Amino acid sequence: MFTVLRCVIYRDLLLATRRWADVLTALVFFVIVVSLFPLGVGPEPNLLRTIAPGVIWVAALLASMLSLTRIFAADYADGTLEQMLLSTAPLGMIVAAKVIAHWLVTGLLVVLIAPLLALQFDLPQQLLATLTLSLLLGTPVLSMIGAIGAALTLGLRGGGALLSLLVLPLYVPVLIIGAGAVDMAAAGLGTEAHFLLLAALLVVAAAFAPWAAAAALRISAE
Amino acid sequence: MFTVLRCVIYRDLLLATRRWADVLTALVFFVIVVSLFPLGVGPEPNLLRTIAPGVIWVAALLASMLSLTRIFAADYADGTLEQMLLSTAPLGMIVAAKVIAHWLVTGLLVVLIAPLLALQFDLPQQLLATLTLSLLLGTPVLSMIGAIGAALTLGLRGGGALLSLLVLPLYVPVLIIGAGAVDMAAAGLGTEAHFLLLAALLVVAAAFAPWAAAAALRISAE
Amino acid sequence: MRGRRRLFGGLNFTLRDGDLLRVTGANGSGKTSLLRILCGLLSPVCGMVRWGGGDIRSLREEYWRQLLYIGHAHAVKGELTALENLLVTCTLVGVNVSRGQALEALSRLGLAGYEALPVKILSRGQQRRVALARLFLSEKIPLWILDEPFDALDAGAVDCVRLLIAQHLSRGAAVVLTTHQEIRIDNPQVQYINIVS
Amino acid sequence: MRGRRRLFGGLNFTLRDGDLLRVTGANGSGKTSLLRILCGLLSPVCGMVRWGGGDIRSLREEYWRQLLYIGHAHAVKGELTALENLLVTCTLVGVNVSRGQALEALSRLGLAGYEALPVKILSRGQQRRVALARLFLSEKIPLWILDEPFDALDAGAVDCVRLLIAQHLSRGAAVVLTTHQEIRIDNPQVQYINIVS
Amino acid sequence: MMYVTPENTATGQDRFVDHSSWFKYSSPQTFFPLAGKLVPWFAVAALLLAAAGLYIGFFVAPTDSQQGEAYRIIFIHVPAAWMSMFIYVVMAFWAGVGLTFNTRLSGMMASALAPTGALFTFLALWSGSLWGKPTWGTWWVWEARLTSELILLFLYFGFMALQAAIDDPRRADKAGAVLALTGVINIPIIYFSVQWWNTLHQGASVSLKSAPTMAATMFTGMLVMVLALWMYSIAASLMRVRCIILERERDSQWVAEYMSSHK
Amino acid sequence: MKPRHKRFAAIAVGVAALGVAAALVLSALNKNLVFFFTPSQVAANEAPQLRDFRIGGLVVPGSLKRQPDGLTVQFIVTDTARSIPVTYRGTLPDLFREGKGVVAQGHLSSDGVFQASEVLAKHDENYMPPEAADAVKKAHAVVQKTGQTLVTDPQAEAKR
Ligand code: HEM
Ligand SMILES: Nc1ncnc2c1ncn2[C@@H]1O[C@H](COP(=O)(O)OP(=O)(O)OP(=O)(O)O)[C@@H](O)[C@H]1O
Ligand SMILES: Nc1ncnc2c1ncn2[C@@H]1O[C@H](COP(=O)(O)OP(=O)(O)OP(=O)(O)O)[C@@H](O)[C@H]1O
Ligand SMILES: [Mg+2]
Ligand SMILES: [Mg+2]
Repeated sequence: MFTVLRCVIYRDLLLATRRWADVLTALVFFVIVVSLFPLGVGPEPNLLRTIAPGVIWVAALLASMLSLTRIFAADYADGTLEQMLLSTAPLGMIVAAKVIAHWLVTGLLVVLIAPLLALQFDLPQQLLATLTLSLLLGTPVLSMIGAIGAALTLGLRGGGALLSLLVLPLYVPVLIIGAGAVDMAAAGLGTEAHFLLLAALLVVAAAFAPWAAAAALRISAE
Repeated sequence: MFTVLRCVIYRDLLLATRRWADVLTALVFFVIVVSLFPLGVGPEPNLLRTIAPGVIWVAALLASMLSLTRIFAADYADGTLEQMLLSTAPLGMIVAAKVIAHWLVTGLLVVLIAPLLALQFDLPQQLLATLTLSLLLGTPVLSMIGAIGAALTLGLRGGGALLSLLVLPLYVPVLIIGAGAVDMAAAGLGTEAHFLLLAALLVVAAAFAPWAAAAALRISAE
Repeated sequence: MRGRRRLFGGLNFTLRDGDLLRVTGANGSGKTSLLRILCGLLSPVCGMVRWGGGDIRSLREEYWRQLLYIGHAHAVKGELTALENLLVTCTLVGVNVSRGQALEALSRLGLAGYEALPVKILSRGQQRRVALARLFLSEKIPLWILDEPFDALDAGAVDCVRLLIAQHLSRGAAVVLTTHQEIRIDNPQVQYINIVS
Repeated sequence: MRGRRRLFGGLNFTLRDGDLLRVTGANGSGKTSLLRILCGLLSPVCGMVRWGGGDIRSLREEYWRQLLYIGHAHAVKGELTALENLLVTCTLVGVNVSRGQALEALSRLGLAGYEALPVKILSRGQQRRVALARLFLSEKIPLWILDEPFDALDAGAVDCVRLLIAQHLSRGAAVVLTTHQEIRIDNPQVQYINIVS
Repeated sequence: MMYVTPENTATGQDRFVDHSSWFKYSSPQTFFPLAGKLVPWFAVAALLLAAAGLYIGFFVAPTDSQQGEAYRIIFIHVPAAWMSMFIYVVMAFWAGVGLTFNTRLSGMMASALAPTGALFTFLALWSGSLWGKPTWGTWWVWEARLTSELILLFLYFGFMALQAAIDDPRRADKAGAVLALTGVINIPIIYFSVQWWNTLHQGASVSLKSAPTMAATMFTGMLVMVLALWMYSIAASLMRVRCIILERERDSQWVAEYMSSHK
Repeated sequence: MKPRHKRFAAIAVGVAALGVAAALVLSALNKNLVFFFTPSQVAANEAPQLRDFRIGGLVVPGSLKRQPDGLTVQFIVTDTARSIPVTYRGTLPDLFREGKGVVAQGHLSSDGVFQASEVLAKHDENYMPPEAADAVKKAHAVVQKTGQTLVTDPQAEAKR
């Protein structure tokens, strides 16, 4: 069972190295969104500092949502998904493996690069840790939720819009709590409450999302 | 020759109605990006009013870029592109038709909905016209530039990242001029200079971009 | 039942060890749909599929352990090499194979020298061969379900796969397949289902 | 020449009106590549393709007006109906057809009743038929290049397409095709090219 | 050995049909006429209760000491808000039943409930912000209660859009069920938000543990309106489920007979 | 593993996850996760220093003063323990009353006065006719009562 988990993670990472440009898409997108804002909004430092956590979190959310749209698409098109459905390992496990691999090549990179981009907004040093930690807890939740949406809209042409409609309501709390944590820190206040809530979301998502997505996949692949 | 032009526009619009969800993706994406900002940045009205033109222009740019990634992809995958290459009509014409159809179902909708979203940011009435006009002139330019990028990166797995890198340098001037026009109007200054520049960009793009994209397609399809 | 049309009904058959079932029918008659129902990928509107006494919908993993399915879309990734494809797909469905076995299987299907190439630059027939190489590694699996296995193969490869199926049948396994080509498979226990729409 | 491997060289042939050229060869020998070169979709590393005296690379639209190519990927959109697909593709390549003609073509390939369904829910063979219906509307085009036209078709459809090709040849047009199946096409002027890799 | 049979011997849809009279109504064919008989009763009850509730609310109930007349929106707002949450729970329940027992009718019930739920969610949001302007001084703030209720609206929209996007009704039901069950997590968040966080929205006036902190006539008016909306919801969803049944079973014998007898 | 064991394990994992999540949420609720801050919190330096925030409390009866320009108002907000003076320029919501709840957004200037940019009224969950309200007023000290229900102390809430 865990052989399959390892095999799927390995395979997806391998594919990611072969299609490195595809992997970079999410990251490049994230960098672009964040960097365009100073251009669009104007260079006033105070303004930029205030909107920085919001902009970075929104960009991370968008990057996650966009890259997730296609998490099962390739496997569906070439028939690999059918083989996964017929695997002897539980489908939830396979889905979890795919989500983990996906997060490693997109979410993690976003989390790592976020502090660098934040510097561009002149965000004070001590907030960088808070920002990174909030993203580190939040982005896996986004990946899990997104996987359910992607599974539900699989094969529906232009599932993209539908996917957004389905997952956004569930994304919004993560965004509010995550960006809120940084705002609190910027105001010099404690952030434990926010982090505890993010952790709670992570636990619930990790325990249930793979199974929900697995159920959705069986339905979509009919 | 114009039969082919009409036929391609008709076909792409027809496909758009069949995959209406796909069309909505760009629009929904635009709405989402714009609407998430108040959530991420916080609800302070003055702040929101200042960042509104920047946010809306950046969102329009992203929506255009994302939907363009796939402008030739489906035709490439199912062999229609080969037939286009073998068509008796000039390829540049066909490309122009595809770009026009694409702009009608994404760019135009974005332009139409932008004033509504701007209200959410409490943008003063008189700026709405400036914003809409700047988008109306700017988004077709974005579509044209994007088409060249999409043609160049066609078939390269994960052309997405590459595409972004290729087209962004060309997008940035449009963004700066477009958002700048609204900023000028907000400051109570004249905006003719900005609009003239946008119009100039549009003329150049319309004259040359389809042929550049056509040449790129012949190379990518080998 | 696909959409609002009833494709077939009243099918009733039993497949014993060593049986070959050939599903025939015109384009669009529902062969692929039937095969997917037999796998449990599609749920029939009414009727049921039983395997060794249990309903396959409750057996699930139990049943899939004893099943190999290769469809029109054959689960081959263009970016991976032929060897990687084979190893990964086998592990994924729960069959353990070694590198050596996999290389052997590829070369028996005439892909020696192509193992380390990304599959996307192979020709269509070669890609199909990569998918079919799984058959060499699935000798222990008692039920094979193959949707148009000979599609896009040249005459040599068709022969090779044909022999392999005959061998598998003689080992006492069951095989279900569809094909539009007239390819003889030597086997005493053949059943035919012809779907007429 | 694909990648670093030389597939074939020293080919030299002339196709006259009414000629049928069958390209054969094992999987991966380069048939598809050759056909794409003949169309001008791929440029050969050395050598050239001439049509009626001119190099096809300078003739371009002139040449394509006289050419019909149907490849592995057959330019059929899943979201459009069979009829829309046919009409649009014909207009796109520059052939004017009326609705009636298109309907007629579809029904001659056994798709009567399926014209208004989105193609994505059709079976694989039915999708292939939608693509091939173009042949019925291209009787005036003097050169057909077909890559595995019989792929996924059932016996009835194969017959129908076979006859159509024979007719076209007898009208004095030229046809180039590849296929792994042994399908006889009655024609006096057959040329074979066997690519050995 | 593999056996393929055309009958559902042990399991399958509608497996309860012959076994128990109670489950008889889980078959669309038997449920259809029953629903038809029930609809008028619920519709009439809804009308009467709504008339009574509005009368009490606008003519009998006294003015509020703090808010004056503006508080009367309560007779719309609170019942709508309660129904919006309750209908979601019921919808998720039916969806879950459909997913586990593979009964067709449950999925139809779920899809029949969604539009009513969305309507009430919208009504709660709309009446709430209408009420917010005179009382709080703003139409909208991003606080926990309001945001989570807005999310509920989008969950309803998502459910309906997903079902609309899938052509095969069986698949649509199942996919919708997964989404509905995922979204249930939002309901306790809406309900307890005013306790968990200090919000601008007021706390509970009515709870099971203590007496309502509002005058008796006001409370009665509210309860009557709640009952009216219950009746309305039942009538509306039964009517909608009848349409769905007709639509989905339009190829079957009994629908053909029904249609020809109701020309 | 038999299917029964598998199902049992799955349920156990699910329940455990819910438990952990509930524990995390509950401990989060003991921390400050707020729409507004009370004057006591502000006094204890728990409110943001550098940026805008909201304060909530009761308007001290008799503290409301209007400036001659007719738009600027000053009043004092209290949670019965601490109070903060507030100035605001703009129209007040209809339900703004002395002795009633209020939520104001703005920042604390260096002289300890809260400069509000927006003022919202927050009322309690009691609905009663005016006569009844009078009766209650006679019976209780109103400030005491509304103060309790209005300015909710998160810790007390969590225990409830
Ligand atoms: C857009 C704004 C609003 C939304 C989305 C909203 C939402 C809700 C919801 C979901 C409930 C039901 C939950 C429960 O019973 O605890 C509710 C109850 C209630 N709301 Fe609102 N509300 C809004 C504005 C208002 C306003 C402005 C007022 C009064 C000034 C108000 C007064 C009440 C009352 C009295 C209840 C009943 C509480 C109870 O007794 O349990 N709401 N609201
Ligand atoms: N999702 C769907 N919705 C509605 N009808 C469908 C769907 N999928 C397939 N069909 C219909 O079911 C019929 C049978 O399709 P199937 O793919 O099983 O045929 P087949 O016998 O495998 O044909 P072929 O030989 O062409 O592969 C076709 O007519 C097709 O139109
Ligand atoms: N882009 C490419 N780069 C490198 N090599 C390629 C590329 N495309 C094809 N090839 C190689 O060219 C050879 C010929 O491919 P082609 O598709 O022409 O074969 P084919 O004769 O049509 O085979 P089949 O019968 O399987 O369709 C194959 O061995 C393939 O590996
Ligand atoms: Mg088939
Ligand atoms: Mg080929």
